[in-house]
Amino acid sequence: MIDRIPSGFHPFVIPFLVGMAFVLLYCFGAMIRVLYELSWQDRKKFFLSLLNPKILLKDIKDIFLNCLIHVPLWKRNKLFGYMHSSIAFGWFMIILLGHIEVLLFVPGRINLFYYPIFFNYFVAEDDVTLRGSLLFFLMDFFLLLIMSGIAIAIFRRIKNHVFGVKRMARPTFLNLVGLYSLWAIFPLRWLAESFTAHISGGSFMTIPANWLFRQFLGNELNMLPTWWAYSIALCVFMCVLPFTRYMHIPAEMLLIPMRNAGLKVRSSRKGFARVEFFSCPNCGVCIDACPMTVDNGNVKDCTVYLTRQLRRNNEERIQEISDKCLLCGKCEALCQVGVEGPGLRILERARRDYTVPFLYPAGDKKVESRKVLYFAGCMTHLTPAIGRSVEAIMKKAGIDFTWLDEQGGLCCGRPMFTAGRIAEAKAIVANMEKLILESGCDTLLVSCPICYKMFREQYNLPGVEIVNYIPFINNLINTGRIKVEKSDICYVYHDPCELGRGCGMYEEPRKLLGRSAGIAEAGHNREESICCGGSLGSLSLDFSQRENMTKAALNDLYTSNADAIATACPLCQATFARYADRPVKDIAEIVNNQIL
Amino acid sequence: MIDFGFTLSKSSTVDLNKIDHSRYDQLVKLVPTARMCMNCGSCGATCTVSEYKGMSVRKVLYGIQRGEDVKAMLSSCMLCGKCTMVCPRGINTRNLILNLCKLYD
Amino acid sequence: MKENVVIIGGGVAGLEAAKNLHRLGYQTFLVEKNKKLGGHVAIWHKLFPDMASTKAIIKEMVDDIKDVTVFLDTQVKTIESAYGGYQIAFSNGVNVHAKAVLVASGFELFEAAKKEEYGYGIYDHVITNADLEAWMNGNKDQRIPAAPKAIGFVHCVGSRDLKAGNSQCSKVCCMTAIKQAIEMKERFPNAEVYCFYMDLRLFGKKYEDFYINAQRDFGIHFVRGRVSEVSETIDGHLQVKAEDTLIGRPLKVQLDMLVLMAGMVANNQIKPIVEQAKLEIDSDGFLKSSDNITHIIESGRDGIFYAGACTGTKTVPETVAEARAAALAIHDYISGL
Amino acid sequence: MIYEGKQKIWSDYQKEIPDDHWYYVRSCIRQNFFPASERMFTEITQKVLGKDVYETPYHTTCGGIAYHCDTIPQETVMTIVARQFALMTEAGYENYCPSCITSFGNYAETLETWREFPELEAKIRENLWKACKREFNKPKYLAHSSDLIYHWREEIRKRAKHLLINQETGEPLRIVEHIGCHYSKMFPHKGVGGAEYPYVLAGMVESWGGQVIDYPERRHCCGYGFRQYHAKANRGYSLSNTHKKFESMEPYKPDAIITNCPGCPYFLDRWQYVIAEQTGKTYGENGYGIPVFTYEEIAGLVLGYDPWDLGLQLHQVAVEPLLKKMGVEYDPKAKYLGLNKEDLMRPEMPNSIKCC
Repeated sequence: MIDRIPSGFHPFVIPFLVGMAFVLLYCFGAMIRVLYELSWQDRKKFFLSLLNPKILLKDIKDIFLNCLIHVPLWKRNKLFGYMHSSIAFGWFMIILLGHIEVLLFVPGRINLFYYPIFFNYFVAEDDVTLRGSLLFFLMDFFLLLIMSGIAIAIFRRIKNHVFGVKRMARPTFLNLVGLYSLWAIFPLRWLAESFTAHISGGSFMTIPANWLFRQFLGNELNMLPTWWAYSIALCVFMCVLPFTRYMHIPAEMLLIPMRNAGLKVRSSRKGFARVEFFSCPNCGVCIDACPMTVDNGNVKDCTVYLTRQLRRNNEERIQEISDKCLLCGKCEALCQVGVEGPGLRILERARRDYTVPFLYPAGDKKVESRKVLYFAGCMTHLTPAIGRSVEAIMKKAGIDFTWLDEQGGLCCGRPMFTAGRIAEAKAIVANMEKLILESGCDTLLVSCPICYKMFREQYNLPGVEIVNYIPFINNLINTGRIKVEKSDICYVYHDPCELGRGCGMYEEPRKLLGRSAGIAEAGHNREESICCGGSLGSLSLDFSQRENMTKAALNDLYTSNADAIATACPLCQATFARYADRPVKDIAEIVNNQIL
Repeated sequence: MIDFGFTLSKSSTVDLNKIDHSRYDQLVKLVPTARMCMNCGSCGATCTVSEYKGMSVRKVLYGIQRGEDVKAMLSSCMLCGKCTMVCPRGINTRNLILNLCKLYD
Repeated sequence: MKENVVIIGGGVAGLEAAKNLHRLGYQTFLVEKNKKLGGHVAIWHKLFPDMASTKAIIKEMVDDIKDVTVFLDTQVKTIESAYGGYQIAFSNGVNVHAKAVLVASGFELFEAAKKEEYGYGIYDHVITNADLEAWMNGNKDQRIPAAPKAIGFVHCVGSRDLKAGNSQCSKVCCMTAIKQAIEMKERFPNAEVYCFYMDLRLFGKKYEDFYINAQRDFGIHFVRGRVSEVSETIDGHLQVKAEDTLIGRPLKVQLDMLVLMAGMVANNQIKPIVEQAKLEIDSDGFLKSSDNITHIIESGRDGIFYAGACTGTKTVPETVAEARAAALAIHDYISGL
Repeated sequence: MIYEGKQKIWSDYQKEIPDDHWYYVRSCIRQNFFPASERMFTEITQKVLGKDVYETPYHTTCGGIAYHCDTIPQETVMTIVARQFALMTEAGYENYCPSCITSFGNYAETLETWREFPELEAKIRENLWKACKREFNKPKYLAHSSDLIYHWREEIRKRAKHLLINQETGEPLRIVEHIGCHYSKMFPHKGVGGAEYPYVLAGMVESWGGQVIDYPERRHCCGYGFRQYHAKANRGYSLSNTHKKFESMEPYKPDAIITNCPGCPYFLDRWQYVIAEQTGKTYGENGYGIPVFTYEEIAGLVLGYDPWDLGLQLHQVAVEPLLKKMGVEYDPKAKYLGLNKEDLMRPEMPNSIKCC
């Protein structure tokens, strides 16, 4: 393998160099901006994490597994995973092998940036070696891999449902330019290498093509134009990259180390959030995940559109998208990149100015408690069976027990928090903390998962154990304080968003329900559970707009053919009961009826 | 000015021609369901805060149409959403409150 | 040919009963004091809840009784019991011996001028529900401004008003007010429309939907409080006062026109018939039925039956249903069942 | 405004007023407020029209003020009323004419109550007998003294020296008529023209050449309201009532107000001064107020009596602008001379409302 062009240069590399320079400069600038936007604590944390070998190793591993191999995608859908990893990993390998080739055969050219990319044009094959053949084989192999991925991608554009992804975000014009240029790069490279193969050599993809083309096209004439085209395609792709979803490629490489460093979103627009919304690959998984998109409604209010509008600073749409969301968290649970749809929206809501201040209305309230203080929460007052069942179970188990809010509700602050009024929510929290700490309890028992999540995440109650009623009751059974009999009614369990995705509690309720009744699973369960549609998370969704969402969630529960529906959230219960064709019960109620 | 020991007292009459409707008009644009209130009072009856501060979405919504000062009620709302749950007309009461909290100067 | 039956009143009750009695084979005589059939419905423009055209309804009903003997511009002069039936003399000189008589004399619209404080007949822009329907039917009315900016509807004018001598609810006015409010809002989209009500009595099929539409789609304002007085301002507007009972404060507003929902009151023009036929008057001034649950159409006198608003305030569908029931009851009576 | 519509209502509310032989009773407070008014009534009826109008010094209060201030029970009021009827019966009259609107309302209410509850009447007769050994016949006719002036309005017109016509422009003067609440609001059929569109004063104004103003708050109380004025703490409420009326009549630019109640002219007159002092606002032309008159004062002016003999110098709001418009000649220097031409001294002038 020898240098064919003495100067080691041809003008067709210029487009590539321009594109490459642009994209590198842009990404470097963007990174500086993001780092500048971080708080100094976060910045320090990030830089220190890069010095920590353990975290650094994890960064590399995660980038390799996520960005190149796309492991989470493989888990979700094999074809989808193959498509992405074939292109990403294949391309990575071609670049890597290109560098190896240069190093091996023309080490003097390694300082030329473009050499590995256009290697086959600049060299001539003087003799066939095993090493060279192997490299050429690998190059052709990975090119084939990529092209198979692109073939799938093209097929997917036409037939979406094959991949289990029904809907994708509508691509913008630049996204289409990026997409078509990306698709063009590899076939063009193959053509260029094929037209050059009689000089540079090649393998199973390029040599036969070279032979074939010689029969009717002639190679010499086409050689340069295809190299030009290849370079231009690269240039186009790289020039549009910052303005398209392909920005997720560099952004994710920053997102992973930042997340590993323990950074959190603190604003919906700056710093870490910026990396997050640029990391969104626009795959559209969130569209199918979103409970609002039933009957193709509200598609443009999914997280993929939030990230898109955040990139564009489209204030009106950002507000609309942020206010509509139910905050069920399913998009985040299913997101390959981990874009925090609900979190970004809450922060976005927090940017609003309220001219009427919040003044905590119940500051004078006092409670004297025995050991266990039970907090039912506002919504439970509209589904009194839950509170009464919890009370009955506690009495039967002989628990020393006091209601915090038997007569009237007191809000935990979660609805205020999700509305983005963080300081106001904190005022509620502070008052409630005082009330609970002064009550003299040592356990705070919570039956509403909305409140439970708030207590877990936002409250500081030293000396008070915060427990959800499900594990608490399970424990009562475990310790023999109550005994339950299994009924012959079969319930399908609906995972409430706040308990499942919100608190990660999936198996405990099933265990408890399974002890007192038959249990079935919905079509979508656990982290894929569909929101009941009643969520307080949404600010702007009207009652009439939620009906279809509730019905869709119910239909998914009906696929289990269960006799009744069980849940562990007063809001889910009240919402489902409105339209359900079978009883909807809270687990506490079911357990209470089955106590021996 | 002579001090007579008494002065003209303020009229309690609601003069619909003199009331500034702009806040209500803005509100119904943002929350169209606000128009559907039939003053049943379910919201006030279920309200978590009503026992402390007499809060009622009905009173807030009606009050702004009659030129009353409803800021104190708005200030006390914890957004818990019980009113939304009980409203028979499906009025998005939380959004109504949130938007009103923004519409005051 | 079978026996003679006389129907007094050519409104929807009389028309519907005449059709059915004629089909049952009776020699039916329909007397109407006016020159036109159709009663109050004929002067109306559209009927809720389907916004049906009264023209079409009355035309169909009149077409259905082509073969019935109709005396227009005619009144009952005398009625007396004779030979197991009634001998009736009409003002047109005709005498009929009828086996059965159906009183379908309907109601009278409350005379809105009696509520002096509303200024009907005194202020330039105060009209009644009937005036508005007539205007919508194409009659010119100077009292209705070309482009009103604020329109008011006063519910319960003469209804639920002991001082006006009517304790009864007229049933249809709440819905009529909402219907007319919507119709006015459709004609004058920039007008503010206010309905002053004591209670909204929207009991019928789809009535509540109308109310929701009026609020949600038309932005019609509902003020809970009875209008206490109306005055005319120097520039010809109407100043309307009421108590806003939902907020417990007096309320006033200037309007460009005011529509009074005059209610239904008992028809006093049938007093002579009532006396001659020895019929009973109920405490509300309407004719007294045998009972008010299962025998509303029976008078308690052999051979005399009632249908429609002569026994109390009724909607059109109720009236039509009673008329059919009355026709069947007469058939049963004559057949000796 | 459709005048024919009002005429129809007026025709519905006419009452029978006998042409002669009236037993006349004075008001408790009118003689202090507008001392010449009742004097002018007897002057016009007895001297000018030659009617038999009888008065007795034994007449006392009818109890109306105490009744409306909730200080005495109704039975007591009725017994007082019964005594007045006894005096009438003793004098040989059966047509009763009170000068006070509240008395008129009180008598009407008492008679209506007795009609409705005859046992109560029997009890009152017993009370009266126990108290002062008197018996009485109920009056055959009850008419307020303004009803009588209304009844004789055309006769006054025939003798008129001045009409309610602006002498400079020839236009009718714009007159606000204000009826005392107790005249017909309780029993519309007892008042001429009913309660909504009373005709008693409007008839006089029309007959004497003026034009009646119908303004939105015409039904509103003058603001007296007994309790509302008598307790100082409530006086702001009384004042606000009057203020509301003036705000409502202001756009019509009234030349004068005519009233038929003891309290109304007083409050409409004096509160104009208080409103002016408190808000700086006056409702008449050129910083003056709107002059307020009793119907007897207007009748006296129409018949050509000297304004100072009519006691018009006792008004707070200057009457001179109206006198000028009507073409009534008067001596400004004589304004503050007493009956014996003694100088009563010019009162202190207010700051905010123009007076003469």
